[in-house]
Amino acid sequence: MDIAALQTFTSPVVLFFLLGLLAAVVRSDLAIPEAIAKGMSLYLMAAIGLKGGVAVSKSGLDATIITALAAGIAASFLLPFIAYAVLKTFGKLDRLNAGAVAAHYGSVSVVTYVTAVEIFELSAVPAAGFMVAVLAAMETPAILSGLLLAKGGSKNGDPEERGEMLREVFLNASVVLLLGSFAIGMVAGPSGFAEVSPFFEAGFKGVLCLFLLDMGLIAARRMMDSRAITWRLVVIAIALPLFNGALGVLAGTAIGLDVGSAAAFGVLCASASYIAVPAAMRLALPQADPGIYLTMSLSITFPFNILVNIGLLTALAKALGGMPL
Amino acid sequence: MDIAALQTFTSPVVLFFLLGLLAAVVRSDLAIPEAIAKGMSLYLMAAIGLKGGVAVSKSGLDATIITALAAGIAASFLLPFIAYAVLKTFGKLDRLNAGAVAAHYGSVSVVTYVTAVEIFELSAVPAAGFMVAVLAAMETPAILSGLLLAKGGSKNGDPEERGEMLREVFLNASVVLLLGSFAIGMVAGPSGFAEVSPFFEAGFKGVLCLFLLDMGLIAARRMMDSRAITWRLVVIAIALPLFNGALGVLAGTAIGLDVGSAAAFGVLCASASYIAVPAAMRLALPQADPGIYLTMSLSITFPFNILVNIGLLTALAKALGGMPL
Amino acid sequence: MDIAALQTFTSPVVLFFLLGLLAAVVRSDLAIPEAIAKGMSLYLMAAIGLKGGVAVSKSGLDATIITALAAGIAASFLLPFIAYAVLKTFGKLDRLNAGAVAAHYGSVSVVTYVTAVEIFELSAVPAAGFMVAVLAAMETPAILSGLLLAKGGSKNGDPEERGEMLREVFLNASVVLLLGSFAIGMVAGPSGFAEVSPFFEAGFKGVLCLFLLDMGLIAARRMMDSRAITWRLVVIAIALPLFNGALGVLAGTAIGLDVGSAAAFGVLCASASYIAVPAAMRLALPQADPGIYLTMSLSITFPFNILVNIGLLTALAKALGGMPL
Amino acid sequence: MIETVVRKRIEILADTPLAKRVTRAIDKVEISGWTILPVQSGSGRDGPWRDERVTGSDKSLILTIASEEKASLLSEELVPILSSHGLLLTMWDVEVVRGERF
Amino acid sequence: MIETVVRKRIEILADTPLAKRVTRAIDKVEISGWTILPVQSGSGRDGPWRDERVTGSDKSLILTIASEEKASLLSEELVPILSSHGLLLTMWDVEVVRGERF
Amino acid sequence: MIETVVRKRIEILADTPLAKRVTRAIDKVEISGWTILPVQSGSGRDGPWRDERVTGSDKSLILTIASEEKASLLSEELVPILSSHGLLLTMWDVEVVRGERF
Ligand SMILES: Nc1ncnc2c1ncn2[C@@H]1O[C@H](COP(=O)(O)O)[C@@H](O)[C@H]1O
Ligand SMILES: Nc1ncnc2c1ncn2[C@@H]1O[C@H](COP(=O)(O)O)[C@@H](O)[C@H]1O
Ligand SMILES: Nc1ncnc2c1ncn2[C@@H]1O[C@H](COP(=O)(O)O)[C@@H](O)[C@H]1O
Ligand code: NA
Ligand code: NA
Ligand code: NA
Repeated sequence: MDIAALQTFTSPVVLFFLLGLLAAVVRSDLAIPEAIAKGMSLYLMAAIGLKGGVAVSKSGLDATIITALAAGIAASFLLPFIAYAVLKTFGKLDRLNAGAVAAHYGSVSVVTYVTAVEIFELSAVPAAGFMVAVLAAMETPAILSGLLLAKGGSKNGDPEERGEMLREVFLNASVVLLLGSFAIGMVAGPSGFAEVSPFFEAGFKGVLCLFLLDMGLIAARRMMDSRAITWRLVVIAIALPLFNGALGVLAGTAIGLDVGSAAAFGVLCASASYIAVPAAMRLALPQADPGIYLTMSLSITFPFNILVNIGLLTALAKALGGMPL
Repeated sequence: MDIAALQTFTSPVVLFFLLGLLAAVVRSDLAIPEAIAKGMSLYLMAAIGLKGGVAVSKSGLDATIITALAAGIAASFLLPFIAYAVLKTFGKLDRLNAGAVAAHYGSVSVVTYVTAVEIFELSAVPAAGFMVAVLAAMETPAILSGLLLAKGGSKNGDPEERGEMLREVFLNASVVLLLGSFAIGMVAGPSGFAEVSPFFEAGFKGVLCLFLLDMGLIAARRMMDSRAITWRLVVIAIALPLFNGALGVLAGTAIGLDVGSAAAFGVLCASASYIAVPAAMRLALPQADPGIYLTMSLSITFPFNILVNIGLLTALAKALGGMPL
Repeated sequence: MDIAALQTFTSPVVLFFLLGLLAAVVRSDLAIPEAIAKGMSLYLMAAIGLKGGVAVSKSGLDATIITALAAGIAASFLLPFIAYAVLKTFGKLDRLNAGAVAAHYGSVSVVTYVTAVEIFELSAVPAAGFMVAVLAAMETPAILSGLLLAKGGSKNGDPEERGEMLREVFLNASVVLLLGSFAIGMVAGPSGFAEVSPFFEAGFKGVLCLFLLDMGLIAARRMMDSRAITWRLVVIAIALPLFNGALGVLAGTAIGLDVGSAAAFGVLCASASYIAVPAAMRLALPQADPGIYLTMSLSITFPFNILVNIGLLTALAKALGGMPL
Repeated sequence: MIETVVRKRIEILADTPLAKRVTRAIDKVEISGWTILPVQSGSGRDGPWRDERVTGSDKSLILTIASEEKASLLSEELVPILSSHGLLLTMWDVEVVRGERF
Repeated sequence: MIETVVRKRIEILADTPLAKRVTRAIDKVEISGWTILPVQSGSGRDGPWRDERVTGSDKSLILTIASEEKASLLSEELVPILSSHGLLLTMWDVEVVRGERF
Repeated sequence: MIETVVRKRIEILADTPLAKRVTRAIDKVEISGWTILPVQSGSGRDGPWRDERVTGSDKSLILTIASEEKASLLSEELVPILSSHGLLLTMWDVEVVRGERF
């Protein structure tokens, strides 16, 4: 791994995540109030939305963004099918749980993306501003594929409730906040953003530190409480982000994204949702076991992406882009 | 409307408020934890108190501030009588509800004031620092008028409880925090403030963005849940801030305030309380319907002031002050 | 007292603490949500940990830090014995309560330390970065002495629970967060810290203001609710920080600490825990009365240290160090 | 002695995303109201949970006071989701002051 | 088998600004204590409410354990504000361990 | 009419640092689960408390549903800490839907 990847492990952002993992493992009672954690996650989403929007207001919109959005939506729809196949065969899950887990791997993790963006900047390959819109676009299509896979053709449940569930999924908090603040960034532009940049820009990395501290605590505690995880599922929770991530970097490079954005697209494909999708699964597939899908996405894939995979995908994107590692 | 007023709609502060309204209207589940919202409102009050106090420590106290305070207290006492008359006749409310609503319109909304101050600065007509003290002074007198109007001469309720209620009203959290941090700002002065300005000054607009996002969500949700609002009440909730606001700008100009301060005085008269007064009404007039007074002040008058009326009152103050619009 | 000590009372940090005390005394309903207060205390610990670690990464480790750590651990172990003797004789407490209170005075208060550090900087005698590690090291040994004193030789309670209690005490949230972020600061160094300094450094004093506002409210409210406090206990709660603090400054100077660090060591000895120790006492000495130990440490010693004793100890350290006051 | 009436108190523990479905059922059988309390953590067949607000899936306790008759209407209304969605419903008799509203 | 005594458990839902008035009544009739739980949202005759902490008017649930006798003293003490201030009071018998204190 | 079974509902008010000891006892007597609710403030023999989360010593309400038999096992399991640690335990009969699990 290159210098930049090594730098990862001296970045306070990643170190606080490790501190969280460690504190949970030694069973310290360190905990961040949930209201604070929720507040930080809203702040992070508003901030990256704004910054993405401001970047696009500077660079303007072009065909690439349309291609990237289409690629993102397609990936979110299709990746669950790969995941489902692996989960049913090698993972030995039943249809219900395989479908629920698959939905998580098609969707994305906002904090993984945010952390990756910080690391890309250390590596001097920043991602394009519009990738925030791609992030928002990839959150929900996977939920539909997952439900399709889990329920097969069966159409039980009354249509009114299904309609409402879909509305809730598509207007869930993070999609609305990401797209909303992206739009605000575009309208406000650099001059409007200047007023609020001490809050949304200067404070960003510090908040990310404390948020990742909390995520480390939660991820490790859930892992230690978990009862339903087999070694097969652990393997899948590491193999999927490697495979999906590489696929994403390849696709991103193929559709003409710059190195940073291709790496970002890889990270989006590699990451697994642990907010929007679990909440949707509670409603739509209540018999699926959160002990499986949350533990895989939150306690295995998330740390693996933060600590290892972001670095690998950056290197791959650089290699494909003909940059020195 | 002038350029500055147009700029309003490209300011992230106002755009986040619109996002909140919109998210609630499409029934997204976006929500800011209450502890965070409460924390942000305390922060905003401490910050404007401090800044006002520092400004006064620089400019010194003179007769104007006494006049302004007296005018503010008088306005807070008297405006409910106008409101009451309109609410009982045109609004068709009974005495109890008319009195409760009237109290809200005599008192003030801190966030409306804060937002106005930001917009005044965009328009290059900053308000004087001592207006924060006027804001604090206007919070509570209206509660007394409202109770007087609602209860007529009747003196039911034991005196001990009445005494306690008055103490609670006059020492309510926002009055204490505003005046307290105003005093701290005066004692600490510019040099003391310098230590804390990265927190209280640089972060201010960003926090205001997130707070207005929340207010937008709450205002629109309450409107959609509301059952007790008639078109007559909607008309009043828009006409009162227009009328009171214009009266305030005139009075402010008449007593010799500068353009920004006269506009600020207009905004204070125009704004309606949705924190201190509702809490007092729960205690003192429990039979009055929060579905009426909160919906009018929070869901109609508040957005109207933020989106339209602040701009109008700025323009009026400029015209009266002989400034180009 | 010197200019710097006077400056204390024009510092917003101290003024907000006074505002909190005052607001509680006049029975205002001002209150900061607990989640926010908890979040701020985590922020303050992470920030001082980081800053201490960065300072050490610059200055390097030497023998002084080992001496200081050893002195801190010894002080935390031994100070409860002095306190216990006074509490049992002059204070007329029974063994159980005397032991519980004694533990508090051996341990430390993070916020007292943080406030002292701000005041030292105003007085141009900054404390060394490694004092944060001393702070963390002093938190828990006193708990063991306190239990020993309270329970005498008796070994009731099953060993499994005792073991677990000890683990909880030694891995309590503040120790883990202080040492963890200290280590992160050492690893990240000045360049890593630069990324997050707008959040952890620029915002620090402002957060401390709001946190001390809350502490003022809590300290005064607890005092007013208190039923179990005698004048003898009030005297002890003021005499102990004076005596322990002076002892600490002397010891610090004797072991070769610079003026600021010796003053800081004095403050650590003078301060009394009101977070880690009370929580441990609830588990280990549930029959001891929180109305005694919390009121003494939080409502008397804490304000006395903030408002008076930090200034005195700074002056003492300067005098011993041959500096002009 | 103040007069009281006997009513059923029903408490339902549900995943927060499901709370809306429960309160809609309460409104549908025309019970006069409901109140939601926050829940911090818990443990059941799937092991312990906590801090779930961050993953959007914590639990809430929905409490409602109703006449015996409406209480059974409500439990019947909830039958389809009671076991599929892991709701925990308990119910007992309480005396209510000002009970004429319920 | 551990010994228990039977006491009344009383739960009162009130606007938070009113909670102090309720606990003062509890103290006045010399019940040994009380405990307040936070409440998140609800719905009654005036329609749904939530997020009311921002407008200073959320609700709290005050719970107290008392002997039958003190329980009726308390409800009588609360009569003047029960309907005027929209309090919801429910009460039922519970077994209490260490009940001699109540 | 939907079928219900009668179970004990047990609620224990304890200092939050003690909650783990209580839930361990619940697990030990093999009750199927428990749920913890936050508590805001209170008052007892030691006077009022509030805002105690900052001093790491607030209280929690632990609620568990169990058969009569397991309920008495639990209270016996808790005897050693009930009075020493000031736990408040109340218990009453409730009807539970889907009660076969408890
Ligand atoms: N039947 C009920 N069950 C539970 N809570 C209720 C019920 N009716 C009213 N409430 C609660 O009491 C509050 C006031 O009700 P109301 O007096 O009908 O406006 C509501 O907002 C609910 O939180
Ligand atoms: N009679 C009661 N009803 C409800 N809660 C109580 C009662 N007595 C005590 N408590 C609660 O139990 C805690 C400890 O009480 P005590 O053991 O009397 O200090 C108090 O702070 C209250 O929160
Ligand atoms: N016996 C019980 N008593 C109280 N709460 C329970 C009990 N069993 C389960 N729960 C709660 O219900 C949730 C779901 O339980 P389960 O359906 O068994 O996974 C748990 O996480 C607990 O919060
Ligand atoms: Na993905
Ligand atoms: Na007004
Ligand atoms: Na000490």
